[in-house]
Amino acid sequence: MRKYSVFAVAREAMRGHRGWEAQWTSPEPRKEYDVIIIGAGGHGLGTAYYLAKEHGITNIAVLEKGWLGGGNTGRNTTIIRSNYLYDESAGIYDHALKLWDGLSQDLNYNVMYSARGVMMLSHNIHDQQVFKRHIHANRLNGIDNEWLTPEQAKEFCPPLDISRTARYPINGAALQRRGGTARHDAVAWGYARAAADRGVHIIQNCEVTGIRRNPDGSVAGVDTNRGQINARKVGVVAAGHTSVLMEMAGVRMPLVSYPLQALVSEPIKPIFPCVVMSNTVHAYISQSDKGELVIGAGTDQYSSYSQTGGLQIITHTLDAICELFPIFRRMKMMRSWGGIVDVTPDRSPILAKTPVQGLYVNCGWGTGGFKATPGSANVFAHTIANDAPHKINAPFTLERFRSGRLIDEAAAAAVAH
Amino acid sequence: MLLIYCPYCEEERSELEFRQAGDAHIARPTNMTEMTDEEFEAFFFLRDNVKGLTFERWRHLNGCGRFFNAARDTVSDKFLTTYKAGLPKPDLSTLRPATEAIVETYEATESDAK
Amino acid sequence: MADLIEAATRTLPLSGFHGGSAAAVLSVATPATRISLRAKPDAVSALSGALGLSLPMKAKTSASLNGRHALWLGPDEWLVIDENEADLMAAVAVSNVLHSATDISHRNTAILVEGRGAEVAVNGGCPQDLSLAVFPVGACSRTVLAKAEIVLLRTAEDAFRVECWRSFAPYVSGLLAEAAEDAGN
Amino acid sequence: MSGANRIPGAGRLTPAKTARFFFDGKSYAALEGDTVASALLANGVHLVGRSFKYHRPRGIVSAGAEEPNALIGVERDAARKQPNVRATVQDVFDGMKVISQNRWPSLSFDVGAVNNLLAPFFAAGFYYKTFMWPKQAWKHVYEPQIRAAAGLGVSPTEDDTDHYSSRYAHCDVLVIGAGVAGLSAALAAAKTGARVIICDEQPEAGGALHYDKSVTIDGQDGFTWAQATAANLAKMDNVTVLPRTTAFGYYAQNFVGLNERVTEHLAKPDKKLPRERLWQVRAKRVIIATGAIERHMVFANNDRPGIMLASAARTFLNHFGVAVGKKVGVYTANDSAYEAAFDLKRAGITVAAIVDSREKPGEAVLAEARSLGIEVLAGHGVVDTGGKLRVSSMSVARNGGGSARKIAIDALLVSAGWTPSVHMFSQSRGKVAYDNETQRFLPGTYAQDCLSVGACNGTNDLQATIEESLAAGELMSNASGFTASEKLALQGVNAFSWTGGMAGAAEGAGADTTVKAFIDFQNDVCAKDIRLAVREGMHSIEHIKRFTTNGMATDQGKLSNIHGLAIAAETLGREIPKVGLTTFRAPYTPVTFGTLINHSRGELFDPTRKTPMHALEEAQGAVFEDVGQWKRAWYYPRAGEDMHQAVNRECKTVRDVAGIFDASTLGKIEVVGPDAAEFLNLIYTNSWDTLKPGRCRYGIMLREDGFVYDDGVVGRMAEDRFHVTTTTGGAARVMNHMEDYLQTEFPHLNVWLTSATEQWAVIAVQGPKAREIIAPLVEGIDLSNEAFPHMSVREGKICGVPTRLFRMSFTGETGFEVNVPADFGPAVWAAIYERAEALGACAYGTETMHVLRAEKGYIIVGQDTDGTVTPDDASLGWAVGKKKTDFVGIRGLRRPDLVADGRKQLVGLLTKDPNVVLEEGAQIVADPNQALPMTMIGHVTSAYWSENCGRSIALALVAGGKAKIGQTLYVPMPDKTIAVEVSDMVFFDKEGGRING
Repeated sequence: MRKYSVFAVAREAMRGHRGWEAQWTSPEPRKEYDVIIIGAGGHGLGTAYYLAKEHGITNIAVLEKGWLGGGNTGRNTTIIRSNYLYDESAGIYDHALKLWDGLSQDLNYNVMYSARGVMMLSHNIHDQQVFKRHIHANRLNGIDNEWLTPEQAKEFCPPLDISRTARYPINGAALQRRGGTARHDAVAWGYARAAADRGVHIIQNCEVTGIRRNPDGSVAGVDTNRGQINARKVGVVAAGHTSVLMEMAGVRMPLVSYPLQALVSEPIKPIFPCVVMSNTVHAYISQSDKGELVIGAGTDQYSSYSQTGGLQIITHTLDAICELFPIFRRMKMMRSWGGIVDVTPDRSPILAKTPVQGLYVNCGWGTGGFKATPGSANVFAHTIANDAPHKINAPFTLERFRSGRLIDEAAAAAVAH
Repeated sequence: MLLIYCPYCEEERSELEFRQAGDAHIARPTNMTEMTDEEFEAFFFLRDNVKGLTFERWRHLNGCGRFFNAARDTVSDKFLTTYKAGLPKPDLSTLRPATEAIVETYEATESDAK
Repeated sequence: MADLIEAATRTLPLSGFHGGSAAAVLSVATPATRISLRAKPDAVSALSGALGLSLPMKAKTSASLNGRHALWLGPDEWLVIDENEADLMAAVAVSNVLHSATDISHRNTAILVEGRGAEVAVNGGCPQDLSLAVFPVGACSRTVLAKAEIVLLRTAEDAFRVECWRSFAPYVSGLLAEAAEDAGN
Repeated sequence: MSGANRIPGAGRLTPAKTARFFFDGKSYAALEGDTVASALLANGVHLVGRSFKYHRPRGIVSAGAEEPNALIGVERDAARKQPNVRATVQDVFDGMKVISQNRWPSLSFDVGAVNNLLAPFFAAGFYYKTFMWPKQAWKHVYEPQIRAAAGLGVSPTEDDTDHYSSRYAHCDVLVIGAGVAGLSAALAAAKTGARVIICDEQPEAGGALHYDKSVTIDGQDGFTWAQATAANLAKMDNVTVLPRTTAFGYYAQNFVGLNERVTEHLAKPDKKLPRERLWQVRAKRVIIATGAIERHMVFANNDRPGIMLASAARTFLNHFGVAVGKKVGVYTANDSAYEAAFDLKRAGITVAAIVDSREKPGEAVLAEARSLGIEVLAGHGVVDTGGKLRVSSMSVARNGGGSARKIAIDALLVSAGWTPSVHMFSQSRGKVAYDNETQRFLPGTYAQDCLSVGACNGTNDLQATIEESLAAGELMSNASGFTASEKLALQGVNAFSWTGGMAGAAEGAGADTTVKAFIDFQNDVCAKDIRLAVREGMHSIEHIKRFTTNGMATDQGKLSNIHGLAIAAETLGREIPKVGLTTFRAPYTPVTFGTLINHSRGELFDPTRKTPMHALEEAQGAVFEDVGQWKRAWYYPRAGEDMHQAVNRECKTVRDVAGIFDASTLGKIEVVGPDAAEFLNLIYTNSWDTLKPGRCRYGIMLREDGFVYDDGVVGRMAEDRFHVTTTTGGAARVMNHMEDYLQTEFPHLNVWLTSATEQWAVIAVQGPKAREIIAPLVEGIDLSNEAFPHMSVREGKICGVPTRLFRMSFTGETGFEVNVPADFGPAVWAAIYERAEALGACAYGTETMHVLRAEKGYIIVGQDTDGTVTPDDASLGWAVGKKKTDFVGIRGLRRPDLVADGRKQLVGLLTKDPNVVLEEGAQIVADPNQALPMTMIGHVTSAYWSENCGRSIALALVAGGKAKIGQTLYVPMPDKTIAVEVSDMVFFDKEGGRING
């Protein structure tokens, strides 16, 4: 495949851009592959890419029910950070962060990873205790995360209201400077192009309807709306729909799928230089390169596969945004949308082998999967190639719910006392 | 914002008055201490997470305060029925009117975008 | 020592509060005694006798007599209010039937919303259908007013009593004040 | 004169009512009722903005909400600057300041326009292919430049001083749109007696009647009929008519969000009026009557100022009395544009030619054109246009090639046909179906209780629309039990029925990949970009949209989506329905954040909960902290004291004398019934059967998974009555947790729960002189140690009012917690405070409370535990009833990892240097000299300077902590490593004698 570069762009500009090749093709599925990945989002396409690049496995099909990158990859608010508390979480998210830095060059596709900094606001003593715990743990894990005073927070993000008269005044913030955003579609497309270039088949509009098993119980392949496709290894990477697919193999999952909404404002000239999150008032916000304020809302309270949610979720999010950034009250919501997130009891993902030989699962990222994309894909590829987890994802088993060895990032944030 | 029929208030009310409370018909075993780790895992952590008809609990928190059960389609988010806590699962055949088309979702629409 | 004791005075939440607009006048209700009464159906008649008021058995209904109100809140739950500050705990104690009564006189406070815009004002934060056909005089319900829980009682076609927990009173009255202002528009 | 292009006698505005406004600093005249667009056009101003990417000069394309180009800034004052306003929907008011956007230094000379020359480089998605080298340059060079170039208007920089409001409303029938269809439907519904709400985004009802002057209804001029009908509806008690109100979102179960713009059109609005109002409507039935939107033609350089939709030109003429040019051309594929030419011609404007891409235009319009002497070039296309800041010519050629003829014009009216507005239908999750014959998407399968009528339903004919709408109005009312007493009938007549229409690239768009034939004006997406996307493998319409950004601008593709789809389909060689349609999402048009949040700002953002004694504490100098929604007194600094000094004094005073503390925020639940003790046995790890009335016990509550959920002291008031306390933050969720188990798992128990948190004001009096302080105030309770030992509760009176008096302590001192009915709290506090002060005691806040309890090793759930801690981990194993066969969490506690060795356990830490206070959250290691990443074995949960111990103290969760007591561990900080010794958790009064004093 021809390399992308400024010279290639210039050359094509001279001839009306007639020379660009398809970034990926749409092949007919073969009868059999070495590995089938179900789900062509960033994690699934990335898994195929790393299987091909690092493990020499290229006879791979990535099956996608709709269009590639159309799930949560293309619906999220693109926040990237790695300042998680537990060693296990920090391990996988920082693995991802290191891969983000250099991903454009690796894929020869500008994914626009922008380390503009992610700032998490502290509103009370309890927040401060929790953030300090994160900062100290991160530091000893070699992960950047620093405490800012309210004044420093305002300097980093000028639209922020730090007045003491706010309903929930800010008493500081935790800043990860390496955190930031990336262009979500480009991540899916970049992985798709790079994987296709290495021979991976990306088969869109191909819905898996069953998982086939050998008499010994091991995986034999899948049934799809485009026929039976065989493979001895199948990886399920279908955020939101994991339970449905795993049920086809008789595996019941510790997951619940919730609607998650997000919205963008009309585009404006640059005013918001970083990413800001607040758990206390429930809001996160950044500004896209196109100028829109990108705002993430919370999940609805009920399980759903509808990819829509209630207006009250949006209004509560905007309450919080406007409380933190009163200057945005006259801004306008231009578009809102929804995705489906699958959530585990401890809010940490599952990247693991399953009780079914040859069946692997990567799920449970909740609202935060995008940031992990390269790291998750990289270690999941390792897990599939070696039929054994990488040491980074070894703790993220299915069995931890039985034993009680949870990785409870949510509990660690605890509750106000 | 859903509209939910409370079987105790005998009226449809805004979702704002309710809190969802997870899956219905998962009885807490009376012999808790005799359960195996696998059984406890299945009881407390594993969920069907149905795409389609699901049975779930709601509490009319800012209303009559009662927990009750609902049968809802997780694809359309439509309620098929709600019923008081303690009642058995209603008969499915009476719940889904044969004439009612399965609702097309955005997702279906988007998946059609080939 | 008792003679040394100066009896403590009451400090009411929202003391002296008045507000709203010409369309929806807001005021704070006078102090009242209140109990949260819980009982199963078989105890209702004895409790009704003890209170001198038929506890309503139908959702969203209330009974009122001489300043005493019994509001259906749930199938085994009533909010009983006595505007004459009678001792309601003592009243139900003599019923001799299985029940639970808890004094919540000081937990709740009430804001009165009155005027042609009363309905619109309450609908500024309450998602229920408050039209007279659906929420007639005497109707009552626990519900929400934006981010606070309230108990709503329609006392007249153009009047509501809004009960809330005392610490929510500034929020509830503040929201009603803005909504009452808008109700006049 | 309100503009040189205003035609005397034309339009519906009143010439005498004038207003002046400023556009980029220059003053212009307008009429009341003008939009900014009509007023600018009246003054001959076509150039109003610059495009997003190429900074091309742009004018006004439409006369409505679909406007992609004419975005302006409106400034009322420094705090009320509004970016990205569509000039076509913003009314002019006197003194208004309008500024153009996305240009520098000026609209007519914009440096950014150099992008237009570099356009060959800026093909769709070019940025994915470059800006990657060197790596750091993306962040520091490329991205900042891209960001600076992007965006349109400028964000406000001050806090909005306007206010907004909210209303929930219910109705039997909600009608969206007040054109012919919506008014007819509302009329029919209203006559049945049903509750009706009808809304329309425009200031006046009428919809298409704004421009279509040929319509009569029941013999009355159409627009006049619309105003009369709307006025009649407004008079009916069962009808609410909402002008200037956009239905922006259609949610589950007929929940529709409406955005009413109340004051945006007024020069000096009454300050009491909200700027906008959010309506959240729950409708039993919804009638969607949203009409259709005209599409532009896609051809080379179709974006010059002066090129606009034919229906827009009609609106400007027939409603606003404004001629959009003196010599206009028309380029169409559809009959409707002819009527624009007819109207303009009759108004005395020269129509240079009608260029019709069809070989056979509709016969009726063709005949009328001939009779008016308008040249019609059928089977022709406009292949290019000329002009810099306004169109000056069109080049016309025969379809299929041949030489082009250049015709001088100063405006070009275009129409490719009409797109039914299925936005609301689609948002309701109805599925659209493609109608091959008319090449449009129409409502197909319904998902909710709604009905589409009129143009949005594909109904073209006027009379058919009326009849369909009347029938719908009646039908939808029937659903709520209302019936019509008489059948309504209306007779509508219009001039022409229309045929034709096309989607996609017209003749003149060029088949190649260099011609700029715009589809999405605002985002500068051309036909060639769609083709490029397809060539690059983007075969899904969603990929094409995202790759080209077609339809992603503020107009969300109202003009462009169908064109983009058709071009994609053509390029792919597929039929349009096979390519699919992107999803319609809320909002229909952008909605102000302020409207969506309405009252929820400042004090009303979230309830601020204050205890009954708050005002007194404030007067006593308290500084408050936020704990959930509560404000709690944090410390009480005296003159000259900082927090540290105040807390040290308070700590010392409590242990030396006594202190009083406001504990009102603790959750309280009254548990009443004969089975109350049995219920608590199931909810708590402890056993409650043995607790005698009048005694108290500290209880631990777990989640089913075995981790500590909450804790608190429970007093038994009577055999069948318990006074349960919870943590402040836990009050609501503990209540819910208990109700859940009671109603769902243990419904056989005769017990009821009532939240009593706010019934009681709670005043803790702690310290050696606690008894002495309260004794004179208490009646009917023997306070002696023997009669009233630690962990007891009595009922009696204090200060003459009823009290539940607890003998308990969270300080390790002799202590009482005085519960009085909340209204008495301030007076009782004042009385106790007076006694306390006289004896040398003081008020203390939460910070001192934290220090004192830490000195005693008492934990705070949520600070010293974090949801992964078992009772054993917290040294609370003693509170777990060993003989119990069931309680919530009993099984979870026994899981392998919860009983494994090496769990993190709560212990004390003593810094080797007693003057060093650890930082809460600091991590603990065994070997401080290891390389990163270090192996961390725990963290500091609580750390304070203890004035009473004369040194720092800390609590920490440490792996295998209890076995490490006496060992030295390390806390590595950025600047130093702190050595600590692991200790037990009690730092003060280890024997515990003081509590029984």
